[in-house]
Amino acid sequence: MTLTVAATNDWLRRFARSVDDNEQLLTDLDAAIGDADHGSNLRRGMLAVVEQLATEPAITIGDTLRGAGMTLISTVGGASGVLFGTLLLRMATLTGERTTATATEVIAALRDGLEGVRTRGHAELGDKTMVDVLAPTIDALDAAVTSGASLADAASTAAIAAQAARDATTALVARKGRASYLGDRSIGHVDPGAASTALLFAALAGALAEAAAVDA
Amino acid sequence: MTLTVAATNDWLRRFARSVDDNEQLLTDLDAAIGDADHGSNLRRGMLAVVEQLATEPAITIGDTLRGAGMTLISTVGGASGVLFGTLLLRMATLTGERTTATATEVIAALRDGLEGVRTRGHAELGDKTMVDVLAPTIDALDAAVTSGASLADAASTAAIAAQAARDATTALVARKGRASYLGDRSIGHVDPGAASTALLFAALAGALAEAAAVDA
Amino acid sequence: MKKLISSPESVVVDALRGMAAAHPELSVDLTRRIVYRAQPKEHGTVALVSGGGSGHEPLHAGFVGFGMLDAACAGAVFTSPTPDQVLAATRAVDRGAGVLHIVKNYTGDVLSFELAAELAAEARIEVRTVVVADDVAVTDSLYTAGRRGTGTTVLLERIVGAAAEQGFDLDEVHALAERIAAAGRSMGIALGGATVPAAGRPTFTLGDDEIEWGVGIHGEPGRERQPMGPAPDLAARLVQPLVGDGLGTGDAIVMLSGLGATPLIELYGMLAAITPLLEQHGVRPVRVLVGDYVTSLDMAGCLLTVLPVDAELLSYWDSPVDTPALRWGRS
Amino acid sequence: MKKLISSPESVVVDALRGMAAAHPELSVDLTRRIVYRAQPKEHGTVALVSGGGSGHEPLHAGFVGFGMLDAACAGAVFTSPTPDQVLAATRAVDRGAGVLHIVKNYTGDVLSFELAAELAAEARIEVRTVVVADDVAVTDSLYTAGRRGTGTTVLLERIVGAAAEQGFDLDEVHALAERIAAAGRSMGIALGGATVPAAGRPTFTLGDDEIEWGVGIHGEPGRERQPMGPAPDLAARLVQPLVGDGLGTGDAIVMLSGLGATPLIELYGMLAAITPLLEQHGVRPVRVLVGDYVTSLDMAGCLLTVLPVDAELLSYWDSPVDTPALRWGRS
Ligand SMILES: Nc1ncnc2c1ncn2[C@@H]1O[C@H](COP(=O)(O)OP(=O)(O)O)[C@@H](O)[C@H]1O
Ligand SMILES: Nc1ncnc2c1ncn2[C@@H]1O[C@H](COP(=O)(O)OP(=O)(O)O)[C@@H](O)[C@H]1O
Ligand SMILES: [Mg+2]
Ligand SMILES: [Mg+2]
Ligand SMILES: [Mg+2]
Ligand SMILES: [Mg+2]
Repeated sequence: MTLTVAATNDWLRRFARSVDDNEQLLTDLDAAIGDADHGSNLRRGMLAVVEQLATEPAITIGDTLRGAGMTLISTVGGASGVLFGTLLLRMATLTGERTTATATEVIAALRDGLEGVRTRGHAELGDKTMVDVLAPTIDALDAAVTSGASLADAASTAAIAAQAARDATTALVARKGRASYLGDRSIGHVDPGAASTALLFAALAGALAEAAAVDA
Repeated sequence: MTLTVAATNDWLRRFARSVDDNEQLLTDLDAAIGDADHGSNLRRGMLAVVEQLATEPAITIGDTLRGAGMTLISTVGGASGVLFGTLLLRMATLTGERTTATATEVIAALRDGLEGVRTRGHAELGDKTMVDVLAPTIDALDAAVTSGASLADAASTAAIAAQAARDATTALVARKGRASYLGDRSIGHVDPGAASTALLFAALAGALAEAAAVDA
Repeated sequence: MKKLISSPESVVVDALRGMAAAHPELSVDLTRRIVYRAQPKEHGTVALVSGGGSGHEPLHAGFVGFGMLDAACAGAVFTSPTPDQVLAATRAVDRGAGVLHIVKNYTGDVLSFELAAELAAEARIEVRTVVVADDVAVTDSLYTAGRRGTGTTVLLERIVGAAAEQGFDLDEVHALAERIAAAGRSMGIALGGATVPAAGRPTFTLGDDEIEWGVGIHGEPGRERQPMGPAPDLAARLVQPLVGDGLGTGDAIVMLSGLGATPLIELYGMLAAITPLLEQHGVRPVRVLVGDYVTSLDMAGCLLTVLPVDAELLSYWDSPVDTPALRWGRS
Repeated sequence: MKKLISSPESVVVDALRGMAAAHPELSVDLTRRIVYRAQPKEHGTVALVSGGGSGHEPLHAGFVGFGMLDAACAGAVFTSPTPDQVLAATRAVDRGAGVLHIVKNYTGDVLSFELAAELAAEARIEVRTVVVADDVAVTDSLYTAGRRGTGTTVLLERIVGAAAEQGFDLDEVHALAERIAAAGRSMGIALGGATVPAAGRPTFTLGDDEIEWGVGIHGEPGRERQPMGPAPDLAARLVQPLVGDGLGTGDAIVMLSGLGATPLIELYGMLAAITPLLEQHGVRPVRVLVGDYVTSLDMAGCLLTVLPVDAELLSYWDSPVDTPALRWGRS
């Protein structure tokens, strides 16, 4: 199976809904080690994305992701706005004019997105940021696809890996973003961007599972 | 028996001690219907009076009371500073060059002091101010002396009357001073200036009882 | 109680020491707790003295300087200054043309300034007094100590200060002051009580859904406990009593002061809700002050003051002023 | 949560509407949330753009005006503005001589201004950026996002704003800005957390005997929870880290800012405790600002900023400035 434009739309909509449902949780995580705005930041951005998907539907995966990325950058503010935006913009470049993308293409796009996030934010693995979910989750997706799973199944494996990776940020000392100011006091808390990134992969798994069910 | 310079000193010292002991109470009363400063106001003033009694002892009752009145006016601030000061200044004028004052002279001096408080503050009986303790207490002192009690005994009767008068302010609506801004909400609280005035008469009773005991 | 202080006893003098450190253009008498201009005004001009309890900063010492006050007497927290202080300030600033006492209408303040004025008269200093009583929350003036003096004091000090600087004589200065005192109106709300350092506890506590409506600036409870509401609703509860109290129309100076613990972002948001309501009632805010001008220690809440003005008053308002808390137009 | 607001969503725009109502000398773009001078500066002079999360008022919009900023971009509460906003502001204020971006060192702000600068370069607008990172509470710069930008921002905007007004070119303006950013130091303490409207709860809560030492301005906990103490003790805990961080000696501009819920009387008292300590270390406060300049919503506490200056910097500082929150010397 492949990622279609419809599934891409569904992915973003599901992510938006899940951010909306988890706004308070994300904000509470950010209150503990940041500035208590991650939930409202991302909610604002994803509401704008959903609005845009409805009013300016795109016909390629690239344009869909580019529109979403630009909207995040121009509506979220905060570190996460530019970084999530960069992730999607870089994915858009790689998926380009396609209306469907194979598992390999999706993985390559995600890797390139991750590279963009790293270049902008200078975060290393272990710095307690969204990178700590992005990197292992993409690896898990890749591994599952390599070992023969369908894209939908691989995405659901990846979503579980994302949750584990999110939880694993609890033990880390933050070295980037606002939480880094806390030093050792950042230990014991989940990174808010890690939590929202886990939601992003759960939404992807959900969208692909639904697409697979419709296909079958 | 008469009021001596020593007893006048003792009266003021006892009042100071009792204000010090009751500072929090007076401030709490003022917090309820005023601005939470009556205890600290009066304490500041009476500490200065005690200091002055020690460093600049006067040889007449008039000078003792005048010194205390001036000190209250110049150190207390607030409505009570000028009013208690006026009470003592007017008493000083009437006791003048005397070194002892008879019961009748003390009563006349107190009445003149009350008159001074009324002229400055324009408070009527029932306005829920120190006047509501001053007036009935002086009447009680006068009645006791008229019916033959010694000054010391009359003062202790008056001190009890003062407590009753203080408590009776609870039911009144304030019409002067800060508490008046509360209108009906001032009902149910003792007037702070009424409470400190009751302490003033308790101190007088104490000083005169001690003087009588020493005399006997 | 949690405050950035050394001790409840030293809080006023400590703050005055801080003022002296921050403002070399002021001269601070720490013993008498009086703040003067370091550069006294010219001989033959009327001087302005105000003062009151501490805890209302920047009122009054923050308004000492060119175009406003000549001296401010600081009382203990929420306690009027003593007559001695007022007399000393009056003597010091008199430049032979008399002194205007600007008094907020509280029994203690009125008594202190009254006594000081009597003593000044004996020393042959001409004193006139204006009593500001602008707080419309107090309605039964007959059955109270009268209205409280709040925000109009600042606007009066500024406008009358300008006139004094321009050489008005004492009668003229006094007449102008009375005119402003009569025209200004204020109304305040609190989201919480104030904690007097010596008392150590808030003067009152409110539930999360309650406000005190019609508070003064001494931590006392207001006219009524009311439910909390959104800004436009609170704005209406501030504006309505002013309008219902014969507030003039036309051009006006508007001051929205925080009471000490209210962030500027909230004050600006409130102002946005207030101005259209004023305009509906024919009041056009032509000059606006937003920030902490008259405070009540750490009280959360705000105080709205409106003063209708004509071109003349506005020209005094706009003339140069140079004080720690109000400054413009002077190079 | 009890705040004078309409709704958590509208709080920033409401405040901007209030600014527009209060300050006709500003021009407020409510859609993009950018505050400009109503009267743009002359062609051929360098323009200054800053911005950041809201909740720090008067920073930044309160410092737009003659002698300081040309535009300020308001983000959501505690959230950096978006690159679009910064780009729009940059385009609007460029007078052909380039634009200086003044950025507080927070990841989101740095990223937004960086992106905006890249886009501005494509539009052939010369942009230089200065990042303020003056908060000495952050020590392990290597293991963090670097020091946070706080109070030095205000002093920098003022001094560099003066130089821009006097016709410095972009390189000179930028060099001056870097010099100030390198010299300024800040340290803050909090007596309580800040309540972000959308979150509805304080970011942290403290016991009556606790403070957060080394807080930033976003409601985040500080470097360490410490016992509360009297003012002179707290003053030492503010001054010591500055001195221990290579703070220069000699003449200095000192700013003691309240964090939003701290009354002026406490700030002045703290200043009285701070100045002798600075003097002991050879720092002479020649200009002092006391009040709310950089805030953190309704946080109780204060932020101390010290910037050593020479005669040249001082002359820029003293030159005319005319903004809502800082004003002097202009008639
Ligand atoms: N340099 C960085 N690289 C990658 N991710 C980062 C970086 N800085 C912050 N983040 C992510 O952004 C999240 C915070 O986002 P958000 O709260 O919306 O923005 P802000 O920190 O500006 O308030 C963090 O939890 C972290 O996952
Ligand atoms: N006009 C008045 N006449 C008589 N007593 C008054 C008057 N106004 C106030 N008082 C007394 O003063 C007391 C308050 O004193 P205090 O708290 O020290 O001064 P302030 O009210 O200025 O804070 C009141 O409780 C009342 O008894
Ligand atoms: Mg955040
Ligand atoms: Mg009182
Ligand atoms: Mg008082
Ligand atoms: Mg943020």
